[in-house]
Amino acid sequence: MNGRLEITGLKKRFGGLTAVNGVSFAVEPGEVIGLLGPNGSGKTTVMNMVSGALRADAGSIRFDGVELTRLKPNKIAKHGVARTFQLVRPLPTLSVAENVLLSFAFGRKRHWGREAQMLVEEKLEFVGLGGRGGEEVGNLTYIDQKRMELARALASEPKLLLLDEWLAGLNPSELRIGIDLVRHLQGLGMSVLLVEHIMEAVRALCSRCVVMSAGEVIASGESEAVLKAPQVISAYLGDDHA
Amino acid sequence: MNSLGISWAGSLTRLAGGLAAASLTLAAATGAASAQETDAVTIGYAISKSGPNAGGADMTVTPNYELWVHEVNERGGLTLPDGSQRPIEVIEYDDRSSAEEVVRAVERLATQDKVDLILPPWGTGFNLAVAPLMARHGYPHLAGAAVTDKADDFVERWDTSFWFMGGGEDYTHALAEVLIEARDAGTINNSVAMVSVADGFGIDLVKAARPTLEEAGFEIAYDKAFPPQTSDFATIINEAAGTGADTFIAFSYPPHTFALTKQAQVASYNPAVFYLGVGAGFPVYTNISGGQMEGVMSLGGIDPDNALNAEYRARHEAVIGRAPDYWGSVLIYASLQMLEQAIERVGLDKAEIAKELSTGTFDTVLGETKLENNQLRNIWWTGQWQDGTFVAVAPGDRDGAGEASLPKPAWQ
Amino acid sequence: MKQTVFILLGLAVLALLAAAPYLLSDYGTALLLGMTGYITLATAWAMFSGPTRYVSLATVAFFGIGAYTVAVLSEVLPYPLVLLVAALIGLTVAIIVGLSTLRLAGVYFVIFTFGLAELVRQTVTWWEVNVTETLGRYIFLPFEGRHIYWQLLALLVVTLLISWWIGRSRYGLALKAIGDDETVAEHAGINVPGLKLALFAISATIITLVGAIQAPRWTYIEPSIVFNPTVSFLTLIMALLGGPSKLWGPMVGAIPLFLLFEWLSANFPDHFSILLGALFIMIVFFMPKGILAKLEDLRAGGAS
Amino acid sequence: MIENLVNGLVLGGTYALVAMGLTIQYGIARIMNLAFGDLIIAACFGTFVLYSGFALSPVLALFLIVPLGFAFNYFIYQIVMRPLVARAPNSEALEVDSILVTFGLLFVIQGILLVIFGGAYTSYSYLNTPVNVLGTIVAANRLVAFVLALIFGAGILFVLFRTRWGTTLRAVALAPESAPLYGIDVNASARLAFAIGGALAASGGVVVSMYQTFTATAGVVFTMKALIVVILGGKGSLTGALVAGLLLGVVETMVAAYIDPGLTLAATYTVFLLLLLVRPSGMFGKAG
Repeated sequence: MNGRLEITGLKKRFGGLTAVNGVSFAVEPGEVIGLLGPNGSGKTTVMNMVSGALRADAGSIRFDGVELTRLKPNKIAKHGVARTFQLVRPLPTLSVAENVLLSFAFGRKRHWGREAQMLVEEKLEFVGLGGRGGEEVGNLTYIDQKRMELARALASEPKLLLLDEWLAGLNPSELRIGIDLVRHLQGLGMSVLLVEHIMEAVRALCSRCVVMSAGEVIASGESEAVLKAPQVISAYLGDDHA
Repeated sequence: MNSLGISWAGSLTRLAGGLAAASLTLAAATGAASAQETDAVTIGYAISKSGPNAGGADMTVTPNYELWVHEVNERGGLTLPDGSQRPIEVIEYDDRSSAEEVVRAVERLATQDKVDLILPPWGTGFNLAVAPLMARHGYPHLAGAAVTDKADDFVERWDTSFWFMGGGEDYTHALAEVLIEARDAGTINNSVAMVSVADGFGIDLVKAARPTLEEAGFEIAYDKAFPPQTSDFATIINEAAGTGADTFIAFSYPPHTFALTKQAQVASYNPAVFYLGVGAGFPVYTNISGGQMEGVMSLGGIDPDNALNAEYRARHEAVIGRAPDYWGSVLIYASLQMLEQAIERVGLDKAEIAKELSTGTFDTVLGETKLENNQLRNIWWTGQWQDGTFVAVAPGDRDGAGEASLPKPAWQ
Repeated sequence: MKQTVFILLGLAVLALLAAAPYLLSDYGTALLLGMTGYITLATAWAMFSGPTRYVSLATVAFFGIGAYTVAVLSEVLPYPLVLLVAALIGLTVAIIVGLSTLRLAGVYFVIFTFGLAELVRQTVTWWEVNVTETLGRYIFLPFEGRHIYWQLLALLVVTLLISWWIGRSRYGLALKAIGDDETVAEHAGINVPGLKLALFAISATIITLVGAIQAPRWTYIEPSIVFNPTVSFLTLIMALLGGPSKLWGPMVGAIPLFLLFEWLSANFPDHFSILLGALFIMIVFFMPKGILAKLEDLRAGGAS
Repeated sequence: MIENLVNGLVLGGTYALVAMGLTIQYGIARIMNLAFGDLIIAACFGTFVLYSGFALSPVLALFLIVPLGFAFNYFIYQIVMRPLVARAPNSEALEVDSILVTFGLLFVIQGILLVIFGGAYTSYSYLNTPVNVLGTIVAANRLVAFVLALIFGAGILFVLFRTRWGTTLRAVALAPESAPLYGIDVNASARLAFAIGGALAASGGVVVSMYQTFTATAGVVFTMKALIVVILGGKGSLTGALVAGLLLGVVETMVAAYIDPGLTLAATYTVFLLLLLVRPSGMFGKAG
């Protein structure tokens, strides 16, 4: 039961559109799993439901033996699920360090004061922003903002991390750094659910993948096998290529 | 991590800077105020020049202050007991229709400007707000534009306060007198429709009117209050007309008084008695009613044969550029004349002035005037438009009273 | 060590301010009283509106509730109990209002709070006119200006302490985050609605108390006097002028504006409105982020 | 019942007329104009001067004062608002800035009126003649307001939805950020919209002065009523302002007739607050 995410029969409708239609899968403790699919297939909606930003119409999300389905995002964070956002969302009036400190202060274990400041520095160090806590977030480069956001997510000391296209928009050398960071997390025993378009990263990081199309899971299993499955290729490239 | 906590040093420096600037400003203000001529009598007042009270103050109070000061200074100033004359110098503040401002302005006049005399603000509430201060600093308080039934209590509490406009009961008793006479003459039926503005003035009057009318045997068929912001009276006039009452009473403020008149004309609502609140006695009412004010009744009124009053009205028009109203203006002006005469008799000692006002007899535009328990009782309570003049009709037994002419003629 | 010096300095300033009524004329005390009242209002307002950026015009609703409670109860209950009841009523109304409105944002919240103030005023008026039949109420409490000033000063100190404590606690950080991006704040583990509600309630309770404490000064209370919307507007302007996101910001805005108003209404009683308006436009043009931010900009500019 | 309905609609005509100007200024030009009511009052005084001083009928005064209102607002936008729009990083910042700066403008206009006209109640009588509408007697001057509201409402709706020019304005209202990509001069469009809104305020002032007593300080009452109608109708929705204005008139009349005239304003605010809670985007606003 330790840190297992289990999603069963998840559904979400927006008006007349069914965005997610009966999705089920699980993330085992310590596993990095990729959630793939073409644009509009419902990946981010699933992420939003797991993190509590959206409320599911039906189905259940259990994490660590706790039912998350009806909980608010702040409660979910306290149960050990943290996330980054598809487009970086730094808090502009807070310094880099304060952005990260926020999650320590309200995360799973609630750190504050001198101890928290040391933890913040540690996390900044970890993502490669050591010594830059006093800077304004607005002045950071894109990759550094992404790093900061990762540090902020990590600072709530999650057991499960949701990365929503965290690697998108990076150049090849930055991408390598990013992949190494995530791999490092896995080494620390953290589970990661990764929404990603960059196949290179998926192959490098994920042991298993879940592929969605039009709100439904069309394939799941070992990454290599899944990525070669005809229904996956057709979902990505259209039926002509199947 | 300095950005996290509040930087104490920086903040306190800034605070200290702010305080220093504040005290400098205070000092500057003090310096300016003390530089005044020594031979002038300083008279201060705070009045609503902006905000919702400005309309009332500008009609009834401020013009009379200006007129009186103008006249006194034209005569060479206030005459003192030794026959010497000293001009009046005015310090005026805008209270911005705020109770806190009016209180502070009066404190400023009393303790900072140290004026010789303070004239009161406009309105019942504001007069009560400044009453304790005026009393504490010993200034005679000639509450002009304040209608209250509790004047006796106030005089007991603040014995240097004087009340010039009577109370709700005075006005409603006088009105009931007129109504009873009309009913006995068979002019009106027993039914009354009554509306009032939901604010201190309206409530005071309507509260006094209910028992008075019931005692007089009238049945109140319609009795509603409306918010001061109301601008549309179509429904109210409809409902009142539907009751079949011959008497319509509105304890209203000028905007409502004007709108009620226009709506009654449009709806051809023409009750035998059409009694309105503040504003019906304003000179502008002639235009608003399209010249059809004949028979409309309201508070106040004048004796058209009183030469003193006619002369006052002419002077007001000459100096201020417009005529005074037919109710409060003359009372305010009379209170100032009393003040002037009291000074001529006892000098500028505030306690002496108060005593003189309380006990003396004065010649004013109202004729020979004497206060009863610090209150002016020599007031016309009810008036009616007759031939282009707002004639006083109650109390009917007083010299100069006109005869109420009922029923009111139809709107054309 | 440094902190002790500043605490001592702060206490000395406080002592001086407390002694001020003995050193100043009545008018000086009155100025301090009015100023302290507005500083407290602006600080309490900024406590909620500064970090969350919810522009509230409900200030006068709570201010009026406080004043009215005193008017109704001053002859019935002992004074400290009256204040307590006033605070409780303010708190209750704030919680009810907060629960229902804090999900509105931007201009909707602005208009809502203004509407709320008017609704409270209309309801009180209607109640007094039709149920109790006494619109004007008298308060004869034996307080002079200085007594009211001392109470306001004490309330101001408490307000500043609360504001300071929030600012350096984790909740201060959380509030800044909410002002930036509520979604991020929520995902960082912050109970956003709860925190906003708590803050709104604290701020409203303080505002209620300012109204309650100041009420005895006017002797006579009626809705048009205590629910005067100018109070809401002035509070907002003062806080914005100084800079609502800083502890001392509202104070730095309230003091000069208050003195300026006083100076204008005394020296230019006929042109007050024009000058006030013109000044206001200038402030928006030249100090959009408030005096404190302007000072900091200037200092930063000078240093570089 | 019909009588109250007619009275309510006629009363609501004024609200609608006044609110349409504000909703255009707010919806298209993005300026939350707190000085709106004071523009109305200025137009009231203008009409009063023309009528009592030059014996010019208020209906003719429309042809003088409405263009003046347009020109005045055109310049106000150019001088005061444009720099704010230019410097605002986002629409919220502009909202706050415009609230503050028009709050200042409110006092300037009010102060000028106070200096010229004093604080006294001003009123005159014009077209206060009964007209029979479906058996209900209403005042001709109020009927004029109602008819004008419908004419202006229909006219502007026609312009907005049937002309190229209107399409441009709507594009600016919907997406001020991307409108320039289509070659639209956002600044010119906003200035135009602001001026049209001001012209509507002026027309409202002319009409209102025919039957309502006004003082130099009464502007805020109009601003608040207009704001409520605008929010009720949905930000920037002209149809919304029209319908909400009429509806508000009917609600007030019904409450006055069947419940208590003392509760008309409380009822207004209750309806307003409830709608805000249930549907914050207003009756005709886009959700979200």
